[in-house]
Parts: sequence; C-alpha cells; structure tokens
Amino acid sequence: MKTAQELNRFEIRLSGTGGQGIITLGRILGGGLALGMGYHVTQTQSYGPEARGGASRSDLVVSSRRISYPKTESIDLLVALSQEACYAYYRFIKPGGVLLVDSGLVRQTPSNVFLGLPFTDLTVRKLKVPQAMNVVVLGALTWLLPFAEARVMKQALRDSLPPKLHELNLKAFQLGYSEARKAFDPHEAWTPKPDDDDGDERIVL
Amino acid sequence: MAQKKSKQRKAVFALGNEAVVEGALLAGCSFYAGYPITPSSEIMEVMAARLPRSEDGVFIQMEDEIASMGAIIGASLAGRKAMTATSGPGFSLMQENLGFACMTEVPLVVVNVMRGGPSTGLPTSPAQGDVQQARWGTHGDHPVIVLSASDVRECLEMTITAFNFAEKYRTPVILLLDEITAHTREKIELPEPGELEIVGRSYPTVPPEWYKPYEDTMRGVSPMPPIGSGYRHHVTGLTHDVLGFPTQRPDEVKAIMERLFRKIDQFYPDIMLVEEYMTEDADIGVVAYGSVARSAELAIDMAREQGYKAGLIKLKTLFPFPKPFVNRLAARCSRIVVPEMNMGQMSREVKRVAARTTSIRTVNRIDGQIITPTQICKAITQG
Amino acid sequence: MTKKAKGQTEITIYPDWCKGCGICVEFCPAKVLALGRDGKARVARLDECINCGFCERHCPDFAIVVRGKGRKRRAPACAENGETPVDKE
Amino acid sequence: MADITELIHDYLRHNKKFPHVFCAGCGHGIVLGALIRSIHALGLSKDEVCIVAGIGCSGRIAAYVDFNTVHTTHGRALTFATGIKMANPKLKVITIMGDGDAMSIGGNHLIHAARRNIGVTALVLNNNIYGMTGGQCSATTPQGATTQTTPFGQMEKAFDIVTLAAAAGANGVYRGSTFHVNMLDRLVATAIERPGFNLVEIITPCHTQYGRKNKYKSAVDMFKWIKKNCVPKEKFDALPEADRGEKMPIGTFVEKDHKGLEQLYGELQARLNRPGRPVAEPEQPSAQHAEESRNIMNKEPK
Repeated sequence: MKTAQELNRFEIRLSGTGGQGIITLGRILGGGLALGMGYHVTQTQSYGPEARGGASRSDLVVSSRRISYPKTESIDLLVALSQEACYAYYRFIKPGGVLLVDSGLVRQTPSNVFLGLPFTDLTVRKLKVPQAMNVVVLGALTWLLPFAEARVMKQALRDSLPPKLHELNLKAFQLGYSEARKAFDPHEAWTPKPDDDDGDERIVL
Repeated sequence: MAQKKSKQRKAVFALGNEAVVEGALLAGCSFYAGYPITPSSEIMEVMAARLPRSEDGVFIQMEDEIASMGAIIGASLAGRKAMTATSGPGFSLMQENLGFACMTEVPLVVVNVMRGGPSTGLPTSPAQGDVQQARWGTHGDHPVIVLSASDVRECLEMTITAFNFAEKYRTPVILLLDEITAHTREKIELPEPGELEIVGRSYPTVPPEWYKPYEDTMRGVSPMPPIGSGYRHHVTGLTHDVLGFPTQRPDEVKAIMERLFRKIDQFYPDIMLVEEYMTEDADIGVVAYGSVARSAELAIDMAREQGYKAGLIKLKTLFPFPKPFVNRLAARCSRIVVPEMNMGQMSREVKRVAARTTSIRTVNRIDGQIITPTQICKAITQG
Repeated sequence: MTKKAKGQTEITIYPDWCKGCGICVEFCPAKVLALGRDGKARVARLDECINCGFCERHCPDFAIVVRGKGRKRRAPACAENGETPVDKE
Repeated sequence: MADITELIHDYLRHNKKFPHVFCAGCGHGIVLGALIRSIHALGLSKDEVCIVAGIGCSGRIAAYVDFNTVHTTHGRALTFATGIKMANPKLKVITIMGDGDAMSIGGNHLIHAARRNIGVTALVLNNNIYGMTGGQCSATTPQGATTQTTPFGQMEKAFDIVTLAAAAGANGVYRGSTFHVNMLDRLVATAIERPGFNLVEIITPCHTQYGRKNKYKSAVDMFKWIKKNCVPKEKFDALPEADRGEKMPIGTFVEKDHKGLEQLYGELQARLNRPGRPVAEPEQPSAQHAEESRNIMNKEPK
C-alpha cells in the first residue's frame, strides 16, 4: 500500500492521437488524485483542431500545495501513445523525468531511456476492445506513480463511467496494472539516471 | 471519491465551465438560453442536462447569440434569474441587447469565455481581448459591472457574485473568463444550499396603481415585479420617465441616466473585489486577472526566491476598475507590471490611475499562449 | 343583410383624438359623417345612422363612439374586473 | 353592436398621452383595436397578456395598451417573447412587429420561432415600407414600387410572409387586412387562442411613406386599394390566374395542431422529475460526452 507523499508540482503530460481516450484518461487520473488521494490537481488539455486526428494531449499538475500556474512547465512524466506525440513533447521532459510509451506504436524514441508497454496490442489481444486502451494505461500509471493507489483509481474509474462499463474497465485497469508490475520497478524509474546513454535499455516486452 | 456522506460537502473534479454552471444553479439561475461557441460550449451542454431535471429550470438553444440575449432578458422580465454564456464573436452579437438590458435595468448574467480574435481568430486558444469590449461594447454611455475568475473555485464563486450583483443593482453583469480558466479541471467543494448569501429580486411593496417602475430610491434601484404579477408596466429601451413611458424631455432623460450611473457609483466599495498576494512589503507590484493571475502568482514566488519583494493584486472585479487598490499599490512600488493576453487593455486602466505615481511595464501576448511565470518574473526582476 | 333601423343612435366624436383621416366619412354606408371645417370628423346626418359599427371599428384613433339612443356610458367591462366579457357578435 | 370604442378605451393606458403618435389614417390604430377586441372576446385578463413589440411604428403600439408591455430592440421581439413564454407559459404572449422588423432584421428569429413552434402569437403589420425611418424600401415592398431607397423602382422581389411562415413550420398562418376588420378580429382571436406559433400578417396602409410615392395620396386611397385587392382566400382561389393581378388572398392558410414548445418542455420536465424516478448523476455524462465527441468527431469550432 502506497502512502500519500509530499509533492511540489509533479507534472504529467498524457499525449497521443485523437480518439485514444487521452482526455478521459486525464480526467479519471486527475479526479482520482484530487478527490481520492487529496492532492491539488489541475488538468488542462488541448482543444480544437489540434485535438483532431493529430496530437491530443492532457496535462496534469499534481501538488500537495495550492497550484498557482495550472499549465505544465517541465514535465516529470510524459506518456506518449503515438510516434508524433513522442517527438512533439519529448523535449519538454525535465532532467530525470520519465518517458512512458506504447512500445507497439512508438517505434523510435528520442532516447534509449524510457519505459514501454505495447498498450494497444495488449488491449486488443487480451480484451478485444481497443477503446479500453486508455484504462489499461491508467492501470499501468497507477503502478508506476508512487502516489497513486489502485483502490482509489478503481473508484475513480467507477465514479466516472456508467455502471454497464464497470466490469470491462476494471478488467482493463487490472491488465495494465499487472503488466506494469511485471515490467517496471517504480523505485528505479524515479531514481534519476546520471547518464542517458549508458546503454542500459529497459525496453520491456 | 465524490463524498456522498450527507455531512461532508460534495467535491467534484470539474472544469471551470462546469463550475460556472454549479455556481449559477446555486445562485438560483433557472433560465438559460444560448448558442454554442467554443470555448464556452460546456456551460451550455451541462445546463442542457441539468435545468430540465430541476423543478422549474428552463433551457433553450436559440438560433444565435442575439436571440439568446433577447430570450434571457425576456425570462428575467418574467421573474427568472437568467444567464447565457458565449465567446468573443457571440459576445459582439449580444451587445445591442446588452444595452437594452442596461437601459431597462434587467438583471442577468453573461459569461464570456474569451478566445483569440479578432473575428474567428483563435477559437480554441486563450486570450483576454474582450476586456474593453465588455466595458464599452454597447452603444451609449452607461456603467457596467465586469467580473473575472482565475481558477475553477473562483468560477463558481464569481458566478454567484455575478448573480448577486445583477439582482442587487438591477443590471446585467458580465463574467469574463479565458479559455484556460474555463478548460482547467480542478477539485472544488460544492457549498450546501443555504451556506451562501444569495440575493433575490426586490418586489414592489405598494399596490399596482401606485407602483412606478423606474422611481428613484435611496439605493437608486427600483423594485421589479415579474410580468404577469399584476403590475402592468411598460418596458422600453427608449429613455423613459419614472412610469416607463418614452420621454425626450431633457430633465427626465438626465434624471434616469444619472440614476443609472449613481446606482453603481455609490456602491464601489461593495463591487470592487480584489485579492492581494504578498503586497504588504512589496516594492514591485503586479496587477493581473484571469488565468494570467495564476502565472503571476508563481512569478511572485520565483521573484521572491531571487530576493525581489514582489506582490500581486489579482483583479476579480475589472469594472468598475478597482482604482483605490491599484493606487495604494502604486504608491509603494517603484514599478507595476501588468501582464495580460492582449496588447494592453487593462494596463490602460492601470496607467490611467497610476502612471503619475510609478512606472508601468506591460507584458503582452496575443499568440494564443498563456503568459508564463518566467515571462512575468523577468519583467519583475529585470531593471 | 337585414335592413337596419335608422336613427336609433347617438354619436360622439372626440375632436382632440380625431386626426381627420376621413376613413369614416368615406366608407360610412349611410353617409352620416362629414369632415368639418377644422378637418375633424363631425356628425352630419345622425338620423341616417344604421348602427353598423364600421366607423368605430375603422377609426384608428378610437375617437368615435356610437351608442344606442339614451344609453349611458356603461361601466368598464374588462375581464379583470370580474365581469363577464360582453359578447360583441 | 355598440361598445366597440368604449371597450377599447377600457384597455388603453389612462396615464398615456392620446391621440397616439400614428399618422392620420394609419392602420396601426385599427390593428390595436382588433387586438383589444380579440383579447376581450377570449375573456383574458389584462395581467395574463404580454405584448412584445419590436422597433418601428408598430413597436409604439405597445405603450398605449394596458397589458404587460415590452418594447424591445429592432427585429428581436420574438426572441424576448420566446424567453417570456418559456419562463412563464401561463402568459399569452403576443408580438407586434412590422414588416421590416419581422422580415428583414428579424427574419431569422421569425423562421426559428415558427420552426420551434413556441406558443407565441405574431402579428406582422405589413405596410410594405420602413415608415418610422422615413420611407425606405422593405423586404415586402412590391417590385416596381418607388421608395426613398428605390427612387428608380424596386428591383427585388417581395417576401410572401404567409408562404414563408408556413414553410418554416408555423402552427397557424393567417392574413387579414385593416379594412376587413370583422375578419381581422376573428383571425387575431384564433391566433391567440391556438397552441404553438401562430402568425397573422396584417395588410395595413402607410400612405405617408408608401402611398404618397405610389399613387395613393391619402389614407382613404390606400383603404380603397386594400378593399379592392384583399379578397377572401376562397374567392381568390376561384379566380382565374389572369384576373388575380395585384389581388391577395386573406383568411386562414395553415392550421395545424402541434403542441407548443413550452408545452413539450413542460411534459419533459414532468417526466424527468416524476417522483420515484432514479436521480441520475447529473453533471458527469454530458460533459464527458462533450469532451469525447470533441476529440473524436471533426467538430468545427465556430
């Protein structure tokens, strides 16, 4: 069981393609952290033409204190679910920040230091419902983020989806959570690496 | 999650636009007419889902923004607390009827979620370009109350304030948001009904035959009966006498116009709302509003870390311009920085009251991007 | 149309309200009315009036009142006063 | 037969100056009379009637009559009326508009009021001209007519108000004239009484601005023109095409029995608020849907 920890502007960017459910993912993750974990959270997102077909994104700032500036400045965690999004936002990751990609869709990462799971493939293969991919990511993020609790996130999921979708989405959440548990070590992930190019690849699956 | 226990206040993770709806409903709004336009549309969408579910709430989508304003004025005349929400181009279309509401003293709330302009401009990007339009948009000369909100909690609070001012002063009130504030999600706790001060409409206290719809009172605001309640008076956008009938007599015109100003003027201390951050010992001031005020707050922290004594006045009331607060800040500061997402609409007001006291530096941006804390910090710290 | 009895009416014209448009004079089927020297309508041949109601209905200024002979001005008959509205037809 | 004028006097505002502002022989006064008689015949109380007028000569009618009266902005009367009716469906809301009001600047509001079938009665006083602003051509000025802004004759075609309102879906569409007052009384009363959106086009003369420039020197000339050319619809329909000329039909054109919007809305509300009905989580679904659809669909922001 994780315990709430002191955060000072932890910035997350969720990015990908329109239709992947990025905005919903942001809302559920933010809602869980704000209402369930008691953090201050601001969630902003890209709107309009930018959000169509091309890159879609949702930004979260998580903090133990009141958040003044609601947008992200230097990203602690970038989740890139498309190649374009990975290219577009990689440069905003702060030193020591983490990149998490859909390793099925993001073939080229700008750095060797990243975490990856083939979220889309997993979802299609195991759940047969590609739309649930964002919740698989949510499960993985819940494992990865030291301050997110699975119990709380599942509740957030239930609270923001109609009852008839609960079963499927909780399954998706569990899939992401357990796959991430097999693949990632959160402690290691959040320990700053001295050198990006030490050849220590941590590509998983 | 959302605490469902009766004792605890319900918390939601809401968009600024959704918080506006919560505030409006808490304030007693029971009528919404609108026309969809980005980035204000969520207000309308949530209203469409909420109002029909309440006992007497009315939602109607009109054919354009002109019609939306007409409909809410009509509804307000019929006794409802009414509002509409729009963005730049729609706000322009509302101006004529907004003037009608000023002249006929119809309480209502217009929310304008500002986006990049002119014209279709940047429909999905933030801007603060409608500040002076809110002040001077309609024809003729009249006072206005323009409020603004910088975060989601304020969206809720200022919407309630807007309704309260509208009823108290029998006037339309404009709430200016920007795309960032409207589209930011944050946790807000919903106050319980009864927890807040809600101003209702004042009704006549005399029989219909003795009622004068535009009679001067101590407060300058006359009571307002709903249509259909037995007080059959005439409402017209023409200058009118105390009975509401058109008049061109200079003495009668002067009286009504002066009263329109006086009913706002004499309550400045009640209407001018600001929040101060670290101003007690500040020698560099920042005046900001809307989402930019949040950047400014972080910029103050950054500047303080570097040893600069900076302080912020966040304007929650834009008009009437909170002159006394800015004056006080100007008197103690060697410089006032005014960051805004336009080419200097509010800084005009700051200059008007403080240019002789101190130097004023503007930070402007019209590329559809928020002004970052770093930008503002630079303006604070650099010679 | 049944033949109407003539001369059963009294006609009042309010000169302050009459603007002298001449509609009543032109279209009165019995030629009861005429325009006076002041340009206002006046009753020229009261006995010819058949009480058809044309002038009253067509006076844009509500300046002509036609009453049955000897009838007083009746009390207001608006529904708000609790009276049954008068059936006009 | 008596009581026609005295009845009208009972409904006028006694603290308002008479005679009214209209020109001698203007049909607007006759319309006001017809309106009062219709309301009286329906047994409505003054308090339950709300008159909403636009801008122009016709807009001034509102001030004289002792109902709830609102004199709005140019062309927008129907929007105010929509708000009033939705806010208080018990009111009988009647709009008075001129042809400039209803057909030009407010044309969009007219077709949408008809489409949404809001329970408002619209009286369109058609005098073929902008009277108050000095006699400029309007959307109903006949082709060939001379006005201040068509000194060489109007080239554009005139709107047919009745056909337009019918096409837009009005529940009731009528045309009357200020000469055929008995029929006008009947049409206006019907239009007020029936549910949904009902429109009466009223042919009314403006000799000052229109007639003067188009061979009708006086009010009387104009009324003669109306008398000759407004023929009951049945008669008009029986006329051979060649004999129709300037003539226009008056009477009833459309009568449908659809429920008014305010009625449908009331029923929806009653359904949603029926006791025992589970209260749905209100705020979430719509906002969520909105966000998603914004992302997935190619929704062009305005």
